[in-house]
Amino acid sequence: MNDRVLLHGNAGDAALTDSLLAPLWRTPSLWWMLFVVSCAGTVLFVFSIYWTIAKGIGTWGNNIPVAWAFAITDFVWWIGIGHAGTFISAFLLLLNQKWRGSVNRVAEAMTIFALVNAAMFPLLHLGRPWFFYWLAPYPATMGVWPNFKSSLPWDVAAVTTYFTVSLLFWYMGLVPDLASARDRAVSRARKLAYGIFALGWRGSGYQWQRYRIAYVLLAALATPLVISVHSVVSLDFAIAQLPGWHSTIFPPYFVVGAIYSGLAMVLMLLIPLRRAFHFEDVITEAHLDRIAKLMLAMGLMLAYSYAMETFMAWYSGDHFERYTYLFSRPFGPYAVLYWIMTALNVLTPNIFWSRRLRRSTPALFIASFGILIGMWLERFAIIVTSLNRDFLPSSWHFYAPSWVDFGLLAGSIGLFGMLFLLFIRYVPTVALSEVKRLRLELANEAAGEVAGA
Amino acid sequence: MRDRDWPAGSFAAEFADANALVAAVRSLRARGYSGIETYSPMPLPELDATLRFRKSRLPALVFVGGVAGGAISYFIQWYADVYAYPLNLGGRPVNAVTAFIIPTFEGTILGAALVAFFGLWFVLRLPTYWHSVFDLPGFERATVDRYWVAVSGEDARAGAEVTPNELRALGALRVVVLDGAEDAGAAGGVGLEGAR
Amino acid sequence: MTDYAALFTSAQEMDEVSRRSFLKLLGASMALAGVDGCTRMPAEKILQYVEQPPEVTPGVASHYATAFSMDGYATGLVVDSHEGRPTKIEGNPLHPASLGASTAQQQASLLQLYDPDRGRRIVQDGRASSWDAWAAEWTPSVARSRVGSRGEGLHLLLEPTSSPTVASLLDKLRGMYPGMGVYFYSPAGPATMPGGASLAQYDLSAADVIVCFDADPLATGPMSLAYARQFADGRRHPATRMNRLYVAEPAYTCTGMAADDRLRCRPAVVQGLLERVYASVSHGGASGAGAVSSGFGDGADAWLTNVLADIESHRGRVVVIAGDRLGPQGQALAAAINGAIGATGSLVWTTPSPLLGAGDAGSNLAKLKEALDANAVSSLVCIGGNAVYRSPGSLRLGDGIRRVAHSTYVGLHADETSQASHWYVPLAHYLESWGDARAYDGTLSVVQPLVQPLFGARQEVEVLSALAGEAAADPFTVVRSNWQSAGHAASDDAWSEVLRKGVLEGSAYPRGASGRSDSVASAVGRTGGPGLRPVEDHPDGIDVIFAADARVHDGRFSNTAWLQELPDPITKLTWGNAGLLSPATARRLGVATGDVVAIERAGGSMRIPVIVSPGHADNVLALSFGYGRAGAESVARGIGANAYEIWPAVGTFVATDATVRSAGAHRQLAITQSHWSMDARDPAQSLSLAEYQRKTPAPARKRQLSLYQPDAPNGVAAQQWAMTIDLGNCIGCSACVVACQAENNIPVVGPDDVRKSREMHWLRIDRYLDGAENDPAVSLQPMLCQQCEKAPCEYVCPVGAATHSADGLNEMVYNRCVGTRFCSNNCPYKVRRFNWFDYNAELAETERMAKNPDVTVRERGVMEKCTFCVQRIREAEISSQVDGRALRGSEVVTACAQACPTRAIVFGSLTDPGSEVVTSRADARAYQVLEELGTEPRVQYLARIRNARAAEEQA
Amino acid sequence: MAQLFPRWANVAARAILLALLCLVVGVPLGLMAWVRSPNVTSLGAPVSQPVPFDHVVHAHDLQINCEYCHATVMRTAQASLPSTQTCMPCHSDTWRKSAAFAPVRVSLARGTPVQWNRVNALPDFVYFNHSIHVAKGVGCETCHGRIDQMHQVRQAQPLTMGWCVSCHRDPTPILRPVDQVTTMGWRPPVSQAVLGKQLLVMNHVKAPTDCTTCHR
Repeated sequence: MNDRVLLHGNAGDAALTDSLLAPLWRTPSLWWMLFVVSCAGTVLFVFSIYWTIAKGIGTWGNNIPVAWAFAITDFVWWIGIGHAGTFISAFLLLLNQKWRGSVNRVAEAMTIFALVNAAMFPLLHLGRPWFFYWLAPYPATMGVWPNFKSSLPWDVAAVTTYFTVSLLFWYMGLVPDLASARDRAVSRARKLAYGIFALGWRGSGYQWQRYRIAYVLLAALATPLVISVHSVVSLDFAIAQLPGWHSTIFPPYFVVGAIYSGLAMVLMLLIPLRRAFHFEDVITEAHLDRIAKLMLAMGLMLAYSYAMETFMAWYSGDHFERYTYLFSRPFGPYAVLYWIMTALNVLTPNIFWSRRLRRSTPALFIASFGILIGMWLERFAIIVTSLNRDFLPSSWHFYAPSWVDFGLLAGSIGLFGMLFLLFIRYVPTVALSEVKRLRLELANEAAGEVAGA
Repeated sequence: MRDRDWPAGSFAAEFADANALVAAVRSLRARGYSGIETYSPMPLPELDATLRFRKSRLPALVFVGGVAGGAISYFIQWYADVYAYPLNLGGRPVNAVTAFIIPTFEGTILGAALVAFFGLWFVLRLPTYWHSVFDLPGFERATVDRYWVAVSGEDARAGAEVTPNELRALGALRVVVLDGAEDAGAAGGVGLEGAR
Repeated sequence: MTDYAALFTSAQEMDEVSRRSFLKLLGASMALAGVDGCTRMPAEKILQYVEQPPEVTPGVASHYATAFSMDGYATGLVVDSHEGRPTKIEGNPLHPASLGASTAQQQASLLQLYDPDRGRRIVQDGRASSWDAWAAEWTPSVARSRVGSRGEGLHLLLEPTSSPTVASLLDKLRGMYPGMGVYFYSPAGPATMPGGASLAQYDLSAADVIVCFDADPLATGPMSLAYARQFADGRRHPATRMNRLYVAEPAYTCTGMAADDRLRCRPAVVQGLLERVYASVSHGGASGAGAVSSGFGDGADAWLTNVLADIESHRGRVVVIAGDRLGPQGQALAAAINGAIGATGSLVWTTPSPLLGAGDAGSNLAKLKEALDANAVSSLVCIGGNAVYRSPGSLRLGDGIRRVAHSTYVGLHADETSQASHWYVPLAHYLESWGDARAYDGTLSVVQPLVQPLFGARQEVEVLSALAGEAAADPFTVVRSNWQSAGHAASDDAWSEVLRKGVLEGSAYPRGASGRSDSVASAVGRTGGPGLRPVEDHPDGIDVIFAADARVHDGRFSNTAWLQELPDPITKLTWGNAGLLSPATARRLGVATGDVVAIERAGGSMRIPVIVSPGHADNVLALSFGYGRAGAESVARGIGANAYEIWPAVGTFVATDATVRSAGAHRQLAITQSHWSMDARDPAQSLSLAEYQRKTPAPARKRQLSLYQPDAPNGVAAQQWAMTIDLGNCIGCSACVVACQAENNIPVVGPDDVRKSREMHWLRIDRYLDGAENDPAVSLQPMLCQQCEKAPCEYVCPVGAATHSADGLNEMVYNRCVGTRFCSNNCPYKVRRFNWFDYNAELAETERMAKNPDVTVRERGVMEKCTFCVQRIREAEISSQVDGRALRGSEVVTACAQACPTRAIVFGSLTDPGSEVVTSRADARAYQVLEELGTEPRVQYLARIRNARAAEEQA
Repeated sequence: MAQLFPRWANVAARAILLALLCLVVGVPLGLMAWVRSPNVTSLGAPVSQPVPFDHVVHAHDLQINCEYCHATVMRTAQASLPSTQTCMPCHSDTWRKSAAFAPVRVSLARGTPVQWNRVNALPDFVYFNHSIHVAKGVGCETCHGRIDQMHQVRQAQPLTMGWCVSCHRDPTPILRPVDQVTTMGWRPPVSQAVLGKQLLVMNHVKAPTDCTTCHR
């Protein structure tokens, strides 16, 4: 039973609260180091963006036929990462998985920051970003409107909705904890700051009761988004007739991949976090174990998807499909990346059959890192290796990224890191009330068992 | 009477842990108290029955919000692509229902979610930055590890002689009598939600 | 000037100017030109073209007939002009060398007019000078003192010319300087050959069999447009008539790509085969019976056997053509063969050469070189031609000219020759000049200017008159009076008629008799023409062969960006030249495409990257002239390698004494097509004649099964535009590509972006090579927007910038485009282009003047693609509506269709019964590319027929 | 525990939230209103010209036909501005000496055109053609307003794409007999509803709404 324990130690609620709010009051030097690094990354991001907008998309490696490349790969990658948050908090809430309480805040925050990045790439990707608002339906003097038969307006709708709902969900979950922070803060400034965002929360029975209703409702609404968002993203490709894109398997395949990469990112954030701020009591091996199991499941589903799309390409008998899946990807100009991708995404998760590795933080950390790379490569494979050799051999051409492409990718990671560091520095990183509630229930359970015994 | 600015002569008692509070509230109720409200750092579903909240209208509102969101988004698409400027795009039909489903779905979710979020704050009348319970000594621990119960001074059953003793008997660490004087003419923004 | 009429135009112009943003700069460029446009335009002298093409709204663009000369021969053109700016060049249907078509170079000569690098001022020894100062130094009274009593110190070097006016001016000069030397030179022109006094003329349309020995009649030479048309007419409707084309050549030419039976072989083998053919036809009929042994290997035997058999079976309807590389002996042999097989008279005849000094060995560059070496030249005037760069490096012509005390170079650019001369005088472009010229068949045309010289340059006539002491002579008067004195178009009406039509009717030379058989005796027996050693002498030696480049010719267009970026018809190489090698030879030398080889000859050496070209003859390295420039031209400088450096001698196009080895370096070439096999996808279909005759026309195509019930919100229009492209008649000359670029303001992106596959051409010519690497089947396919009825690009555009019009056009709305590029991803033909940068930002003001005001200049970040020249369609619609008549589909011609020499591209409306687009759809050759995708293209292709005798025998 | 916020904070907070709401809704609405305002469409602003040419005098008082000056309007895309010489027949004596007429005299003497200021400007990617509109019975007045009542010409219509398309969708309300296009203040003899439909058929008016009708 011990290995299932979701909470260690039995310090009082006050002690627990303080230990979980500790990051808000004192900053380890490690934080500063990481912060400086991620700020540097952000600067690179900003400069790459400036360069792109000042000179044009030509500063990237894109060409005809490969009109989409790095930026869209990054976009899909970040969106995918953004899936774990809602999955963990909303999905598991509905499934009444108590263990989510320790990790959902981090996951949600990660979701939001990932989406901030993701949302930026389609905009940058436009040839004339200053006209981005033409994708929104509004009564223009031109009298023309967006075309809702295209999957790109769907994308706009899906991503904005997902971002909004995630943000609302995150904030709603935060309010009681912000109140705790308000009441725990020492400096008046902090008190006021948290006080303002806590909206004057008092924790009255009535507030809690209505709050629970609303929170579950929001969770129930967010859950279908987990499925829909990446399904819609996948339609950006699936509604095209390009071999390698035009595939009915895409929506589930993308969703699985998204959650897969998202969980990997969650682990990459949680593992250092619990170490740095001694959250081991709250974020226990049991949590990591569960996430690892989820990743294993997702990884297997993904492997199945790979197998299926390849099989279907062969089974279709279509020359172009077969060429893309059976030749261009495995043996074409990008074959190396393809095989690295397959190895990372298909083989890596199988280490999680071992219970020991599921609980070994180094193993989890390295595996997650590998999977994140693998998932980026998967999107690259889907986009670039489909485009660079399509129907007419005359238009086939190799694609090579420019420094700006790499700058944007690295920079977005920097921005993500910066936002996340600020988050753990200023926002309660663990859902206090939920953990306390969990403690109470576990305690009562134990008491009950004792009584029963 | 629930969680408004408390009238003069109301009582508030602090408890050390959740189970004590739950027990106390249940017994108060058993003794016929009605104007009761609790304050806790965590939700206490156990007390839902005891405190007899009115059924929430939020789910209904959210449903309406969802329907409205969906309707609006389909209408926008229909207006834009079918009515305002129909175009022949790749020989596809102008009223492409199959295609319009997706933004409609997203609109539904968005509408519902917005209602659920803002609806909650409206129902709870938040933000409310000033509230009389914040005057209670040591109330700052109500969001950390202490559990409060408040009994309205207007409750027929309440009385300065009996109530504090009863609360202490139930294990209250301390009982405070809310001094109504400063509450005179309390900001009326807070309504009488959830009365029986 | 106080001319009210001119004021009127000018006011209109200012209105027009303020109307188009890119024309705002026109104001500036007019300032640069001196005064505003109208006063620069000699309005009182030029007249409108009589047969105004119907697709143009009267009053918007005007059309003027003029003539373009290359290597001395004229091609008649019709030039569109907007508010006094020439904006587009078309062929003159009335001119025998054009027949309404035009070449890529003629199209691009428009941009050459506006080239900002053109010389802008007269320079003496690096110091700015003036026309008067120059004229003062060269006026007879002054010049005599230094050129001797008979003027033997004075030498003139001109480009080959057929201009009667120039001739008369030269006579005038000879009157003053009886001893002066006059030389005509251009590297690619046959004029420099002795015996060039009479020219062979062909009528390919009547020929059943055409046998080309290293000749490229369809795409090079002064009559290529006419020959291409004739060739195409012989196979336009294969069901009724299908000619057969044999080619034996070392390196692919457009003619070779169009051949039904092609043999790759070394130049000496070509010569040998020609002799074998002569041998067998000269004594009685060709031994058509049974196989022949040529002694050049099996491939050659088979080819020769087929040729002889066909000569036998088609007597009188066979033409044999020998290329310049074979030299005069080769020409003579071909003439003799034609005589022997009864082609002479009907299919082949001769005319006197219209070139001045044709056949006169005394007017060769070599003679000038002798004079220079003998220091017999005190004064030298070179007009055009940049001979210093374009002559064999071993000639060291530059050093010779530097030694001349008084030298002048009159040229379009300050180039290598001007660097060697004391004086430089900017030469006016032909679109800025008065003059006249004869076509290959002698037809006489007037060259009339469309604008006054933009950079204050001087016309050839002015310069020659100045040498004769008349520095102030008005070119128009000189030409006009010369015509009058010559008795051409004496009356003003007749003159106007010539200006209107662009040709002097009946001025073609009469057909001469057989010609040249006299010299055959001398030719036969001797093996090898100039520089042709028999193969057995050096079996493993590498023949280096030279030719004018298909794009920049001999270098005269090397500063014209449209041509620099035009993919080479054979290699699809842009921005540079390369040495072509066969796969086997490349393996032997250990080089691959892009690797640099070093070529050494006694005469000199050079380094150049190679391209491995399937179907290329082994042990042959093919080079093209025109690159590796060192002049003041910013576009050309540093592009490619200079093949003149190792060019053995004028008139010799083969060097057998070169050593070639890998130089160990590699360059990334800017090639637009990286994959050359069709990979069993068969976008460019072909079949044998027998298969075609068996094939029945496909039944009218039913709509693809579709989940959608398509409805047309904009209704259905009276016209339904469509195009048919006959792959059997596409020879890959690429005139359409440049015509499209000129018509639609398509920007040039430069070599770096071409390497990144970002070229902007709306119309490209795909070239596929399938089958054996030594004898591949070549497929050419003009690929442009297919104007799909179910366009995949349209429904994916989020802002509706790609839409479908009621008349079946796939519309691209630049000003709505936000640049998601989804349309390109979803286009199976990849014909959409994206403005990766602001490609129009760096344009010089003059270059902006070349823009077509009827087409939007696209900004950075928007997609663009072929529009079926919608601006022409809409203008035709409007003009017909204004005139209150119905529009006929045949009234509209797209730029590509108009330029195409073979009429392989046909445009029209599907609602126009009997029109060629409609009838062609019923042809059994008709198909649509990637039909199975259900895109329902409006562009239809006719499969190419490979009419090889072998296939016929199998059938 | 002491109150963290003063009592008025409750009201203040609600007020601020309300303000934010107004901003979120108001800003887009404001922008949409602004782009439709004359500041953007430059509707109705009189444009001063180098020569104080008065259309009321010429078009109304003297009843000079539009075509006399805008000569190519029936044949080509541009209506075109008159050449200086167009003014001469009448102005050879009248107004010759006046200062206002100086630019014309200069233009005549120097051979440089008078630089008029554009009143009705379209973007460069719009290819408007006067001749076809006139040929189909769209009056000058329809787009340019009562020129004969403008001392200084001003833009009479917004010239937005929406405005163009509205007519192309249904031209009947503005169609008039072709011989009446230059008439100012023309009134339909019968009800426009009836006449418009007749003219639509009679003159084969198409008025397409394809994108390439105007954008090429």
